[in-house]
Amino acid sequence: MTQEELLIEGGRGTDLTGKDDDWIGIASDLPEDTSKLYIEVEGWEGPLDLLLDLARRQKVDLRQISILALVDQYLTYIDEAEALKLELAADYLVMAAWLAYLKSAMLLPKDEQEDPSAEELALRLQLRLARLGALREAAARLMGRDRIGRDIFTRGAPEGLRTDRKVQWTCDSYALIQGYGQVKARTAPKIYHVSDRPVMTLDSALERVSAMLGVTLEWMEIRDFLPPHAKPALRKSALASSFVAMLELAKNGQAELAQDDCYGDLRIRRLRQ
Amino acid sequence: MSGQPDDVMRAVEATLFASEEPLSIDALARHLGDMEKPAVRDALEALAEHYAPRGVQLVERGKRWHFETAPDLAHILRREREQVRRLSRAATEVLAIVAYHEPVSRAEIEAIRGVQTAKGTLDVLLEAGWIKLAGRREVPGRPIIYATTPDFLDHFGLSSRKDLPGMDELRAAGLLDPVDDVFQALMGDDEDPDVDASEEAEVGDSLPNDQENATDTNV
Amino acid sequence: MSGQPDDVMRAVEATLFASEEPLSIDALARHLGDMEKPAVRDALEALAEHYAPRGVQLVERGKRWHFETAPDLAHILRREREQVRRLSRAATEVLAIVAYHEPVSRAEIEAIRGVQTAKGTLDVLLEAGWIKLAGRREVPGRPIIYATTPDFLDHFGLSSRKDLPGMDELRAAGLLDPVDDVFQALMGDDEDPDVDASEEAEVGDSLPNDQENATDTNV
Repeated sequence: MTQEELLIEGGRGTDLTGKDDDWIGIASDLPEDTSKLYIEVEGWEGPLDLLLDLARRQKVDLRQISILALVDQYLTYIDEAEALKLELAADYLVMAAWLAYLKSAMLLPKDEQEDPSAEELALRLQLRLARLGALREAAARLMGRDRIGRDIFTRGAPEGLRTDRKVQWTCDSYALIQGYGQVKARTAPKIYHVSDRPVMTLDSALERVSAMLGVTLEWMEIRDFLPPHAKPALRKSALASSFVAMLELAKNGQAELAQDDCYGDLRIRRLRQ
Repeated sequence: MSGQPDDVMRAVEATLFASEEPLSIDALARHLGDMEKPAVRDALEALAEHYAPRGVQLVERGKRWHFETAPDLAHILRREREQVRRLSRAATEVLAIVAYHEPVSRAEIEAIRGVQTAKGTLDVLLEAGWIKLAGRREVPGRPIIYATTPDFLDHFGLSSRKDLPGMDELRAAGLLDPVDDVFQALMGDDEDPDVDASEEAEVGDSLPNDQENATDTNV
Repeated sequence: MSGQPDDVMRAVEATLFASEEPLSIDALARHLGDMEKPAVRDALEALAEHYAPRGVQLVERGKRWHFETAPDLAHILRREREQVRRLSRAATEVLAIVAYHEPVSRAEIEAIRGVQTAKGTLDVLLEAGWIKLAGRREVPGRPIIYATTPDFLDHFGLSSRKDLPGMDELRAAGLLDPVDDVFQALMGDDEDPDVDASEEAEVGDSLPNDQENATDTNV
């Protein structure tokens, strides 16, 4: 398509009535009482829709339309809307600005045009309109098909199908008896035994450590105080009690403690009084 | 009559098919644009004959006509699917309690189980046909009491409830061993002094089946 | 096929007559007690043939079968109070775009229409059961994509999307090029100052075809 072709047709009158003529689907309801132009604006499904409708008014194949005429029609339309101080949605104005740019580009000599060329932009617009137009036709044909509930009917009073799920429960006697056993076992009174564990009390540890410290002025290691043949449980208890006893003696000023490093040997020595 | 249907037959057929209720000849004639009634009647009879051997039939009931599924195929409309399901553990316990203690009320079942019993659990047992309502206990509140059914004995192969093993036999079988012992034995832990008894019972409660079965083979 | 119906045919016929919704071969086979699917298919085909000249017909819509009144009887049956959902013009267009281009994202729908789509428009179509969410497109932003449902095909009497009016012509004219191209174009195309760049680039993509088949688009 050449630029000359784009320019063939002059602007036709902008007919703003009967915009829904081509629409054979189900049209949206329009308010009737406001100004006519306003109704028109409300009725469009966006600027592309308006452009498509304007293009259709040229009564030629969408491929043959004059883009320049179309641009003029659109801009005239927007001007009129503005003259009536109607608020136009921003996207209509964006489209107007873009079309104005397109128009000025188209009027430039070809070699002064930027890339992409006006011709290319116009062609794209045309294709875009063709695409929307074709889809709209298809939509109308779709809506015009024989539709269930309007032209075609399914059975008015179907009996309906039902699948009743019947559960067949099963359980074996072992599970039954075991279940009972578990209930009984779970709820049977329980008897708790508290076992008497060997411990070294703090008092006896204090006594023991004091007594053993009394015989020497040398450093002694904590383990020296533990009963030599004790079982592990008693040994643990003795270690804890002896440690507390040592702290007690140190606090009372009867002994001093030393530990060279962390977790190192813990030593104790009687203080001379 | 197996030839091609004529226009009236097709119209009557479609109208009756789409109608939400049976239609009289009058109503059909009116609906079809004041058609002659005899023509409608003829069409109905031809259609009824045509449908006679089919899965759907055209029938007249109280002077009104409609399509319905052939009587011999009525079972198709409502199909039963059997589904075998194992009784849940809770339901098994409740069933066992009813069997050993019947008749019992729900409150008594809960007291024996030591846990609340969902309404659905008893429903399942009622649905299975293993327990039944056995009247009310004449105490304040008159609670419903439950007992087992002959189907219960049947399903479990018992000739009477006396066949259920007694407490001594349960004990001998190790089925009365406290669950916490079982648990400890399972865990190989006989030393831990700190675990609180109630916790152990709970843990025992939620033991998966395979572990329980494992202990059973030990006894 | 005008002979007597066999048992499978009768059962399939009765089941479909009684069903409140279209049934797939799978569902039919299952309902009829796990019947062999080829047997069900054979029965369906024989029934469809039998019913073809009648006032009621057996049709397949999106792999589901149901009986419906013959289209040529619409003038007799058409009901005064319209039972068909009225769609706004916007909803009609969006439905058509989803049907012809599926799956599509909302942005793609908007690119074709050149206008934003009100939230309620898609909701109406979703609620009607004619479109459904069909996952997300694996591109940045992971937009939700929409597709039509079997109910859509059913309502508009389409066996499959291939039956959409003008589908072949639109495709031949390059007017249904994959919308994925839009995205690639969108990523690469930053030249356009005003109008949605993706849209133009996409239209540009379909240039050669369009011109060859220019007349086809004006169906």
